[in-house]
Amino acid sequence: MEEKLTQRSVWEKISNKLSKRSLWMLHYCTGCGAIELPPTMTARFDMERFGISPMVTPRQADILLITGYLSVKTLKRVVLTYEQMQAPKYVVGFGSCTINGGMYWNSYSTMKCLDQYLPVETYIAGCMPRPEAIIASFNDLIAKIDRGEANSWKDYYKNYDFYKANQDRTFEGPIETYNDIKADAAMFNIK
Amino acid sequence: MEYELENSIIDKMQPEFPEAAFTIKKARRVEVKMSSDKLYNFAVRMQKKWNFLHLSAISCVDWLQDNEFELIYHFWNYDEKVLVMAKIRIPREEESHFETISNLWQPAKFFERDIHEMFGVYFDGSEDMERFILTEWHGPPPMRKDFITREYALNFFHYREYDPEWLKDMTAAGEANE
Amino acid sequence: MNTVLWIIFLPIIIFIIGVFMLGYSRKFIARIERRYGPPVQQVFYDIFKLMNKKTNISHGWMHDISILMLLGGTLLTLYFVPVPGFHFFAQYGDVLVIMYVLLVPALGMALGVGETANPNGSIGISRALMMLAGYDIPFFLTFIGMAMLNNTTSMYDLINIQQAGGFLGWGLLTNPLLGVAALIALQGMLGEKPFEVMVAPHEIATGPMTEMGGKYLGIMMIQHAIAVVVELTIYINLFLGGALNWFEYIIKLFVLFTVLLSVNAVFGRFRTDDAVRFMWRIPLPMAVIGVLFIIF
Amino acid sequence: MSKIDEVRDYELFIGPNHPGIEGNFSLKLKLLGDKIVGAKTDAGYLHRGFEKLMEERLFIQNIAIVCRICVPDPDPNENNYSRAIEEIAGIEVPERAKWIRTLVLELSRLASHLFAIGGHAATTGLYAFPNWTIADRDRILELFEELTGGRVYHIYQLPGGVRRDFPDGFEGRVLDVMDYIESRLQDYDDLAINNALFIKRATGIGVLTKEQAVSWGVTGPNLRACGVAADVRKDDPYEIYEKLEFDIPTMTDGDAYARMIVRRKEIEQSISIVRQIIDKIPSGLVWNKIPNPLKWNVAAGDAYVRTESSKGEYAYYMVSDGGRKPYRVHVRGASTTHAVHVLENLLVGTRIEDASQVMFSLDGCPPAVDR
Repeated sequence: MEEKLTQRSVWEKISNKLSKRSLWMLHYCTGCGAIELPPTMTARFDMERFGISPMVTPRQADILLITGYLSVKTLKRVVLTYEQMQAPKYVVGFGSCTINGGMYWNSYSTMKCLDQYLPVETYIAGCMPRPEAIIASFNDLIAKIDRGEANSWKDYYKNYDFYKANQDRTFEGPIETYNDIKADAAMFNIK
Repeated sequence: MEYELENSIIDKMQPEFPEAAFTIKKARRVEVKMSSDKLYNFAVRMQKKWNFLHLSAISCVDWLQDNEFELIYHFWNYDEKVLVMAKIRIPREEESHFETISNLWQPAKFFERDIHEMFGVYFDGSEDMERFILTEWHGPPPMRKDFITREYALNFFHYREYDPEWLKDMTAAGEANE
Repeated sequence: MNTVLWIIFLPIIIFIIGVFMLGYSRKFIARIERRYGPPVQQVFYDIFKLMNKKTNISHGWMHDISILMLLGGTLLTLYFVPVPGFHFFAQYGDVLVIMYVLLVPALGMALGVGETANPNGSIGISRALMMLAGYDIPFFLTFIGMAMLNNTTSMYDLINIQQAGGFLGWGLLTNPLLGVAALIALQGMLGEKPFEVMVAPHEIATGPMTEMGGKYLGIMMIQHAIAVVVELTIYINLFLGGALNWFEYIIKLFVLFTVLLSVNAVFGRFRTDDAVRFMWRIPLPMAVIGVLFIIF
Repeated sequence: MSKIDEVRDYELFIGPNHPGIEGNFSLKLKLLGDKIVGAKTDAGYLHRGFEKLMEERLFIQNIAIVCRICVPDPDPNENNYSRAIEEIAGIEVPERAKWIRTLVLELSRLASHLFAIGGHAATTGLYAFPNWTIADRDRILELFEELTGGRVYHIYQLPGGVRRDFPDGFEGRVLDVMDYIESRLQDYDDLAINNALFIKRATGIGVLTKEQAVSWGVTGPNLRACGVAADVRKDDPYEIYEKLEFDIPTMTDGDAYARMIVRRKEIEQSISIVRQIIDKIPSGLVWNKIPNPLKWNVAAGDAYVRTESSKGEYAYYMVSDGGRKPYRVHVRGASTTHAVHVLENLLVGTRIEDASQVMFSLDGCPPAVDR
């Protein structure tokens, strides 16, 4: 931890300070947790106070909020979506079902551990987490960005083989994604 | 008289299907068991003659020990306000076949497609028997009784190890109860 | 020397004003929606975040150039519009020049979005160009009307003429038909609801911006911030008597923007064809009649 | 198709990641210019295999998962499931429990309708309206939280009654919330329902005729917007709906605007029902004891139970073979018709601007389709 802090340059510190104030969340209801997002976004809880607002396309978004269980069919779309997002990008796992299957632990159709497929930045436990929990976890994420520790997105570039192997195993065959992750990592000099 | 309405419905239908077994389950619920080859005729009469305009659902039950699938058609009449459940049995095979009623009722399309995916019963004559929900599924039809979802899930998916001390007694108690 | 400083610093000043105006708009709309709303400087954070993205997916050189064309076109317009204390270019170019440079950003965007090959983007662009046909004709007619009324095509002269007449000399009061027509057209030009069809998140997922992310979207937001101020300034200069000092200028900007925002907040959006039909049915005849009044 | 049409003809995917899509769902549209000439729905993104999971769990355990089937309106699921068990096992429900169940069902309908009309207005770009309705819906969720302990999923209606009685002073708070929502209805009318632009956008969109609606198997508010006064609450009464006075609002136009109006009027009816319940509710037990649920063998038999949810007819077909777990539960989701082939049929001929409006005005519920 200490090592990381000293490695940050002054510019990086400033940029983390400012970037944390603007987080755009991809407007993708992947599971039943999506029902608690409208209250979080609208008048009652209003998460735009923290600079978090819903965004409609993956290109513009910073946060991929996985609102609950992912069926294998959705997981494929989520992986494609994640790869279209532009780094730095953060995956937030929402609800118990993203952590270890939750109440769908014996379902044949939903994946159990989100972090086998995508690098997860934060988890929100509960079924289903309340809007206050969503806001609290976003505040944790903001604090993490401020400290310069929210770097899990780099994992996807570094350990791409691991993630790719897990994805292929679940989809029972290699999937064609439109991004060449390794070439991207080399091009943008991500280490 | 109790079940006046239901009895009048049965009186209407019984003459045309003498071998079908009608029973009144409770108010507004009439059950009829018939052989599978009569069903299409019955469905045509239901819609055209007896004015059962709403097909509420088609359910399928897998009777593994009898080696049969049971199909249950739930018809609802908007005017007389009665639900008739027509039950038939078809043999259980690798890919069972049955005739479609989707040319009579549009909603049947969805239910038949669903039964095809979940049980592997093919409905001949339907326009569209493509996969709908399980397009990325590679296993057997999952709702068949011989498919055990727990085994499949435990083998196929990755689980996070979580085995704290305090949970052990509860897990043991639960397993003893199984 | 003074002019050179203005040329360098004007875009920066206008950009800062634009950022705060967009922040103000988000706050204002949030309050109507019974929300607290983001801080006023939120748009600045957004732009900084976007410019600071680590990966920026490009869709080819046309995509890159078009984004610069978008920003360049808007900056070009900015220099031709007189603001308090600076009208260097405004004396060379006039209303007619502004009419043409205003089209450059839209065309730039069309080129770039075409390159991304996203169907939502191309639908958005075709909608944007259709809207352009809707609002540009009434807006240009009001330009011409004001120029004919005052016998000058220079925007700087227009300001002076209006200021000489005092409050009653404002274009909006001397020629209310043209003023209102231009106000409606301005709503369309800014892409505020009900004329928001080209963005329409629920229909085409923000249209032209669908494939834009990182620095590309950042530049688009900078352009938007500047364009909002420029377009409002044109209206102020034509119909609200321009401004002689920055205090008056900013007050007028915010008041005018609030009027437009209040309409934005409580309406949905027109369909594309309805929007264009509305533009041709209400502001266009108003502008034509206004011009006819001036001619005869 | 002429040469120029071939050029303009293309495919557009709406969803699953798109703001104009309801839940996790997808539409494949075939477009000719702006016009939709073919539509195909693609569901299954939310498939969890509920029907299979239910076969592997005890009767009582399933209460916790049935409510997940329809997320915006979960209570009809619990009600259906509990009533199916009661019918098979022959369990009596105390009178007070029936009244409380009806109250919960109506509050859930209110919450779901507030969500639906907000979502519908948002598709036309009127974002202030969902902000208001969803915030007002939160007051109902707070009532739920007080009564059941859960905001969204309540797990409240068990076989034999409900889990617990009203907390102290709950009736008064329910009435307060009803008064509040009734006072807000005027604002809703001013902002959205009588908004000239919204009327312009919504009239004539996604028109269903009466005959089409019946033959396509449409149920619920969508059917009533076409002029058919069919409602499971009246036709096949359950709980205590026979003892309550309420109207079934109908419209004859069958377009998106008519569906909006029907929902708006049903909100009024639900408020009146809730007030009647609070007024007349009898006292007494709320739960008849059932055998130890861990060792409870429900008698063999089957039952088909129906509920009127806010989306339409909800039905469960349950088969028990005399074991501790249900042998088969078939869920007829309310949206199986109008979110799939009715939507496909209605989209053809409309313009791409209105695709998501048609979808939201039908108020389909993808999790109920996928299960």
